[in-house]
Amino acid sequence: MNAWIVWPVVVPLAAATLSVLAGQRMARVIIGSATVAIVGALAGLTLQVWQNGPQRHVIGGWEPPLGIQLYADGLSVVMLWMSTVVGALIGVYALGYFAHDSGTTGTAATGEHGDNSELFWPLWLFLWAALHALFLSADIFNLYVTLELLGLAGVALVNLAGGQLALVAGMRYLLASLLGSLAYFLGVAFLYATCGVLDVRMLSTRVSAHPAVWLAIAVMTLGLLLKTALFPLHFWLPPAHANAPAPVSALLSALVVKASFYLLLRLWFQVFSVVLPPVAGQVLGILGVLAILWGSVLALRQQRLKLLVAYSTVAQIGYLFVLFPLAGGTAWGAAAWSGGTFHALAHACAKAAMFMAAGTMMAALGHDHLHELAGMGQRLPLSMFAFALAGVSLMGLPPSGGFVAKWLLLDAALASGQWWWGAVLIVGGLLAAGYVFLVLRQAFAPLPADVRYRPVPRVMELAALSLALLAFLLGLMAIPPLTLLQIGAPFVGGLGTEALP
Amino acid sequence: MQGHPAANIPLSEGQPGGCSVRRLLALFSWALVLVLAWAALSLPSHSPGLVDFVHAELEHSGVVNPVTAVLLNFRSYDTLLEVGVLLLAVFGVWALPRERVWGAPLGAPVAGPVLHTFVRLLAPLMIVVGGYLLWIGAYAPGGAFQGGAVLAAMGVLVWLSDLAPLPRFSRWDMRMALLLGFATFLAVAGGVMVGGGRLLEYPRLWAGSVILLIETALTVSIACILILLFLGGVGEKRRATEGVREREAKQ
Amino acid sequence: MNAAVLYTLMGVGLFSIGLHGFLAQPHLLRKVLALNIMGSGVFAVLMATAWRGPQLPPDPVPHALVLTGIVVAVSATAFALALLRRIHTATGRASLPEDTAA
Amino acid sequence: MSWDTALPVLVLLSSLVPGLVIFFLREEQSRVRTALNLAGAVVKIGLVGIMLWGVYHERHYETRLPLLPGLDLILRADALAMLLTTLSAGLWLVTTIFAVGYLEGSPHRSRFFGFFSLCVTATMGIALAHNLLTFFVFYELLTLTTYPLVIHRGTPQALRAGRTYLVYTLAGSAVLLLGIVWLHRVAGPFSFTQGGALSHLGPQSHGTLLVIFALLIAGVGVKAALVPLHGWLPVAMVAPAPVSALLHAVAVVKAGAFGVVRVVYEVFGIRFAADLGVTTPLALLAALTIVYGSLRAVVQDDLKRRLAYSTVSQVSYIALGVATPGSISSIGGIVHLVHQGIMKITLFFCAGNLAETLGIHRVSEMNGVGRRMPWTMVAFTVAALGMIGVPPMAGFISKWYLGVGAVEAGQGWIIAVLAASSALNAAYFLPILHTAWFKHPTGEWKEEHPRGRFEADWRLLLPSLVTAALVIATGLFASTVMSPLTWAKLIAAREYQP
Repeated sequence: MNAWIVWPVVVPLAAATLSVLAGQRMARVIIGSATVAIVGALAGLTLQVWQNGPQRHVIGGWEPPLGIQLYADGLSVVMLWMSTVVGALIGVYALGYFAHDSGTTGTAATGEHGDNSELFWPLWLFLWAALHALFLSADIFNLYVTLELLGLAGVALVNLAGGQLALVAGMRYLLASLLGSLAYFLGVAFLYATCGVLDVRMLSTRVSAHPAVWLAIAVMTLGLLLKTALFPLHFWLPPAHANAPAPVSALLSALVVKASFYLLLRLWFQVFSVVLPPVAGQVLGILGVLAILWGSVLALRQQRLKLLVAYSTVAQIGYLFVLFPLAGGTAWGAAAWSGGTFHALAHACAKAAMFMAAGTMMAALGHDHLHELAGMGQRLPLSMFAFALAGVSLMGLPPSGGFVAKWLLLDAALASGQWWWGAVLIVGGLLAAGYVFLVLRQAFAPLPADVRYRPVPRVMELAALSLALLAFLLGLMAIPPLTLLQIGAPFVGGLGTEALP
Repeated sequence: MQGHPAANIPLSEGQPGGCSVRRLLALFSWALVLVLAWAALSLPSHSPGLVDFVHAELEHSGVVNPVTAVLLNFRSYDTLLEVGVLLLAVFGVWALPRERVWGAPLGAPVAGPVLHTFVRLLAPLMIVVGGYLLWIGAYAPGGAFQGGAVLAAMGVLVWLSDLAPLPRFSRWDMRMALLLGFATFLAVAGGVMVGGGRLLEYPRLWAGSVILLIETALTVSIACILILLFLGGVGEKRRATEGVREREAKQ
Repeated sequence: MNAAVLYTLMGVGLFSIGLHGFLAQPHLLRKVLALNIMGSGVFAVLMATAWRGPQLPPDPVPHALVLTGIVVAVSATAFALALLRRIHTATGRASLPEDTAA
Repeated sequence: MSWDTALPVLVLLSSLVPGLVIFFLREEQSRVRTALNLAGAVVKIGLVGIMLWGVYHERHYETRLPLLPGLDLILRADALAMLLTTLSAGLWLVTTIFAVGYLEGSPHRSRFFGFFSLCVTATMGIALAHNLLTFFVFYELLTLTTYPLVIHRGTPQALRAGRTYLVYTLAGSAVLLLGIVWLHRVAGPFSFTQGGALSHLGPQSHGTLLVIFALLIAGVGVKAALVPLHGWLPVAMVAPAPVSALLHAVAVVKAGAFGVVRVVYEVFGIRFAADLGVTTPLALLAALTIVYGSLRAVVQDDLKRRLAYSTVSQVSYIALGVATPGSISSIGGIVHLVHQGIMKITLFFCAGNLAETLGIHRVSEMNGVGRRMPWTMVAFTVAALGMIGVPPMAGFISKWYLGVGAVEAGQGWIIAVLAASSALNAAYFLPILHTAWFKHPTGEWKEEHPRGRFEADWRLLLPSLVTAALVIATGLFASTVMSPLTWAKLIAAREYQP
């Protein structure tokens, strides 16, 4: 059996189907074994990519352009690991979260949670499958279907919270998501009309400087930017991420926005690279800068913990787009490429941990008002610690994954002579420190005597802590993922800090 | 309809933006039309397309209708995920907070002897039409979705005219019906790999039969899904605790 | 100017009308409908690519893509409508707060 | 992994592991906590002792871990590293004893001692770091682990101080990071090298190197409290006394000063730096800091604030010595790294002792305290005299070498700065001594703790006496084999090798 590549998609889909049919206890067993199976398949795939380079799987035996093929290079594998590890730990967290939740529904403090929390599991599995399908697909129409799968799963998960805020946020998210998909779809139609193929590899050889191609690039990019919530198209993100149940917030902020970013990377650097003028990358970079500044400043002004974390996502997405203006040159392209994608990875771990820790505090207190979190360091030391470690990665301090990403991007910025991008990275790190410590200082404030506090399942705290530790220590194990990222990357060699001539 | 507030959502709600905003928007839309039209006019008059590839392999696809060949063989992976989207919509509707009011006797006021007789005559016919559409898909336009849609329409019609109660999808067998299509499709997709094949690589000789099997299962499931989507999550999935909570809510 | 170009132009026209409606109309139902109009526009553009001249058979691939697209649109629309009903029940309104305020 | 590669890691682990375990201890498990702390400190001293012996006999202890493509995390015990590791390891033990006594019965001790150990781990990492990347990693860890110590009390005042501390240190490290990445772009990956690693770069990159030097010095200058980057240090005085002792003598300020040494000697190299023309501005900045800190210290009534401004002033002796060309100045600067640590920690121990035993926080409250707490005040007197530069205390040695070095370098103005500074030192220390010994007590002290067998709790008294004895010993036995002065001479000689 050497087709490891298909199982990360097939297994969660099968598990989702079975878990709807099975009883609650059986469903747990199914989901657990599915997770193990996915990890195993991914390990197999990683080994294949590591040893033999990018892997292809021609579905149905129909070679492109007629059929669809799956494609996995280093970037796909890193993204798959990201979604598998983060997704699995969010699943562990959700076990505790929904158990705690269902034990206490009806109390006014938790807010109006929906009564359909067992639906979290199939939806989560569908989301997982959609992510994996997206990371592996090499067909632009198939990617459209995975985008829709992802968007619907995301919105459905937000609505699990059930309250009025969540419903409205879910609708806004749904509309934005559908609009983004349709724009992408229009691009697909134009590309098919011009090039006559849907396969990514074949497209890359057929695109030319043609009005229809430019239009396709424009609408696809805009659609994906909307889905990635890059400033100024981020309006839907904070309410949706802040009002969803905590495990869902973690899934959306950590993984879902990365999917459309990934797709954008693929399209820009592997399909459209020949026809894109450099100024296009600069535009995305500027939007990224604005996102960093705007998101950070708004995060500093929030009164609610989860909104603060959500605005932090808006800011952190900005970092991803600093990649685009920097990945132009050959000497530093590899550093920018690795830095940007590594940032996606580090942010996924850190942000998921942060939302999970925030959710734990919210579950314990019944609210997430920032100024009433005083003394949480004594009540929930593990969660506060997880929040702090994740915060270190967001600030880009060593030895976290965020630091490695910042180093590489900074390196690329200086190497390309565009030092101003580096300055923004540094300012962004300081702003991140501002809003992270806004929360952390509450940990040391004296504990008020009259606060109602409900114990939370330990598993929630531990899941968040594991992810936070992963984010914190990612910098110490950066070499394997960075090496993997080079496999099949558009920029070969040149990664490192060799001197300029 | 029962006077429920949600039953009549006034369409006039909300104020469209200010005058200048509207003007700007109109300007933007016209600009968009022009840009899109420019790109559209620049398209090659004969797009290259994949028609030759399809016809070259059509005889191995197991069906005669090229569209069905694309949908269920050449690009069957798309269709697999598309059925996933359908299911996901159902789960998404279920995940919404439950609506209590849109009760079962919705159809009662409009039901009458003429309607009853008409539906009684129509229902079997629709089942036949649905089956026909499913079968003809291999040769001509048609297929699982079309068949399933007709069956779903029949179900809705029967329910609206109050001839039969809604099926309860909390029941295990109804859930099976709901998931049958996706499960079959997925099982085939993975099952063909056991012998060392690739995902969704049907055995050449059996391709036609396999496609028919998948489409049959899909027809049943799509009918269920469409009925559920029509209902929008009403009358489904009551849990034991719910009655208690409703009483609490009333107090 | 052939039939395909006409279809394409109609498609982009529908797309633009839909987008205008989506942005201009605060009512959520109208927004959902506008998205469907946009979708129809894309379908039309895609259908036009299937045209290969009066004698030749059409390209079946765009047909299949459009069928898939329709199913996706149906699912999304059904879900959006259900969500819309819940919002109306919960808030008594059928528009997003920011649009109502404007 | 052989013993030689494991040793630097073990030195770190000897405080990291106890620190992490302590976090999970319950508040009332104070015996286990103390045992862990002391065991860690003793093991660390043992390991550092072995390392010291080995380095003296030219053995190489080095650990590498690939961190970034082409860049390793390197821990290596070289002569300069041993100076700071020995100082930190030794002072950690006494500070731990002091902190156990000082914090007895107060809340959140597990949290405190956990971060306390992590803080020492970070300092050890800074000492052993063998390239800028490694240095930066531990430099940042130090920031993160000291923040909880600064705001330990959780009062609004402490939280404000913590914010100031973070604003300064994080901004500093951002600048430092920019400098480091840029330098790697210009020069490629390199390790700390005696005599500098950049002299091969041609004149076309000298402009860039000037900017990078400014960035690096600004980055480490925040922690070294160079004027005008010193604003956080007096504010951070709200922290408990052991933390202040740690901040001023062992960890934060010392890390900054150590960074200055590394950057000038082992990144740029003193000769190359002098060629670039950056040493004179640095020396001027250091001189300014010395005078400014002393002037501010004179007018402070709060004892800990006065000591804090004294630190601002005294630490810059190190920068001054480093920035003055000539091996004798270097010896003075490097040896002051150790001497300042011992003297300042003694002073802070005594200040904490006074505060904890009698509730004295201001100089004006110290009338006649020498009679009530003679041992404490003897220790304080020794350290204060050392700071002024009275022979044969440690401070005299530093100032002597700095002065002779200035003459050697032909920089007469440095003599003037040293003289002025010594006069100011006297101006803010001698009144304290006078008040304590010769004035009559104004009234009964409010006794915070019942009078023990000694004038104060022995855990508070012993550390200050030990360090005071060290102040005399390092001065008296400066020319013996293992004295800080001998090490400083060794380092300076290698730096100035032709």
